[in-house]
Amino acid sequence: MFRVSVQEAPFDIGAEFASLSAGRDDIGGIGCFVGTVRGEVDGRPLAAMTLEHYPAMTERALAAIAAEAEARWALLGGTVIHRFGRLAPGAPIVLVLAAARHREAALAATGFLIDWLKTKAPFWKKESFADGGEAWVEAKAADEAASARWGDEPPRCV
Amino acid sequence: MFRVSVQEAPFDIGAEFASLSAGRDDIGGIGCFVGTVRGEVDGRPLAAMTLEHYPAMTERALAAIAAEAEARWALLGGTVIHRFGRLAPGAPIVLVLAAARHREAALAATGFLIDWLKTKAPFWKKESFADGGEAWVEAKAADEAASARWGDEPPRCV
Amino acid sequence: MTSYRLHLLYFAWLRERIGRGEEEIEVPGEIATLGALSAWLAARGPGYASAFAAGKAVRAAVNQSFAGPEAALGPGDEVAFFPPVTGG
Amino acid sequence: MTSYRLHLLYFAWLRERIGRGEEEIEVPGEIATLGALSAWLAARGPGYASAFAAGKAVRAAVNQSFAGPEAALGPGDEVAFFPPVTGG
Repeated sequence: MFRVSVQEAPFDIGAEFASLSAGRDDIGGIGCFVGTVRGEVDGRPLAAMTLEHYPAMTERALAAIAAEAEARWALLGGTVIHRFGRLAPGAPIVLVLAAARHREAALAATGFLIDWLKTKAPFWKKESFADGGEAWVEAKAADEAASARWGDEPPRCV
Repeated sequence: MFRVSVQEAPFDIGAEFASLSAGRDDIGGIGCFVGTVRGEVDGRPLAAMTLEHYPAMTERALAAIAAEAEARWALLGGTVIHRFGRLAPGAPIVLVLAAARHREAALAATGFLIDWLKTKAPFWKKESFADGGEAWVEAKAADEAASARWGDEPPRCV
Repeated sequence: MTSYRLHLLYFAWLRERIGRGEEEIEVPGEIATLGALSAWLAARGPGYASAFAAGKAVRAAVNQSFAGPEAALGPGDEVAFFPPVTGG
Repeated sequence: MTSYRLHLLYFAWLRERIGRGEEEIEVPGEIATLGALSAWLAARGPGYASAFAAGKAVRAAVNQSFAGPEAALGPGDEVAFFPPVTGG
């Protein structure tokens, strides 16, 4: 089972590891990824990154991505936490944990989860630069390609 | 730069993440793997796993593995902690962290590090079963294959 | 064919161009798909025209599931329009 | 050729079979490689014979670096023998 959370507050990485593995001895490995806000974009200093999301859909989308990971690998549990709101440079944005008997499944599922989060979770990032400018982050072709290597169909425009 | 530690004591996963990213805003992603002691082997309950190592060589071997990861990927830092001594089922054995600007390098380096630790760090695991039996863990062909996909030469017998 | 009501949501730069994040709207009955709806919305005014301008990658969800232009719409549906997602 | 001293270390089941974890040893000068040393050690007694028995995968390090059978040895070297590693 996955724990999924969409939240404005920071997450506690150590507590999430502890909660995932508490009282268990069937786990052999836990893969993890933490994404953080970088302080500059192409050399232009960033003041903050603001994440907007689609509240009625977001948790459901994260749960669907987690369910897909559980269908593809024999996982013993996992965690997906995605933050929204205004985040300072250096702040953590997203946490993925995937536990399995063996490391191959744990690490593959970790990579899959973050790749699909990039293309299938309804979040939008806006960059607020130190010089006062603002810009919505554009989706990257590399992220679509990373997501597509797991076999999903590409998103369609209307 | 990597922090490398060979220790009997448990590690604090949250503190290691915090220490790796403290005061920085150039990191975009941190990949992580934690390996833990499973409570049974082919259905036979385990009382403990004891890790022996080669003290004069171990830290140097871990540093060499970390240096290889830094040569292969543009990492912004990382951590390798490997425990030794007698560990109970559920206990963490090894922690790998790899920080980079982008997730691809962080996750690839994490996978590389744990694969090479399995075949190139001088540790030997002994299983102590609940029924009183003991057995040295045998190296797995799958681990040699996982290590070899990163292009290392196979270890030679004397 | 009678008209029907939809609940519309806009996110990110679509929200900014249209000038609101959500609205209830009465849609002509012949607007039966997501593709037809986005074309119809584009003609509602300059903000909408800018949001749904040709060449812009606009994506959508119907009742909180991603959907393509041929997706069917019906009374009471929640329809969201947004740019390609950039989370993670 | 004169004999020379080596510092030997044994780990895991090699340590258990040989009955000690380390020893200082005087080696004949003609034993010039790791491969020759392991063959020479195997003839020292039943524990050594069992540790270095044919068919067993024994690996080694010279001065804390993994080394193969052709590795050269010299006075004062630290030589470790052990099974394939199983850490991680």
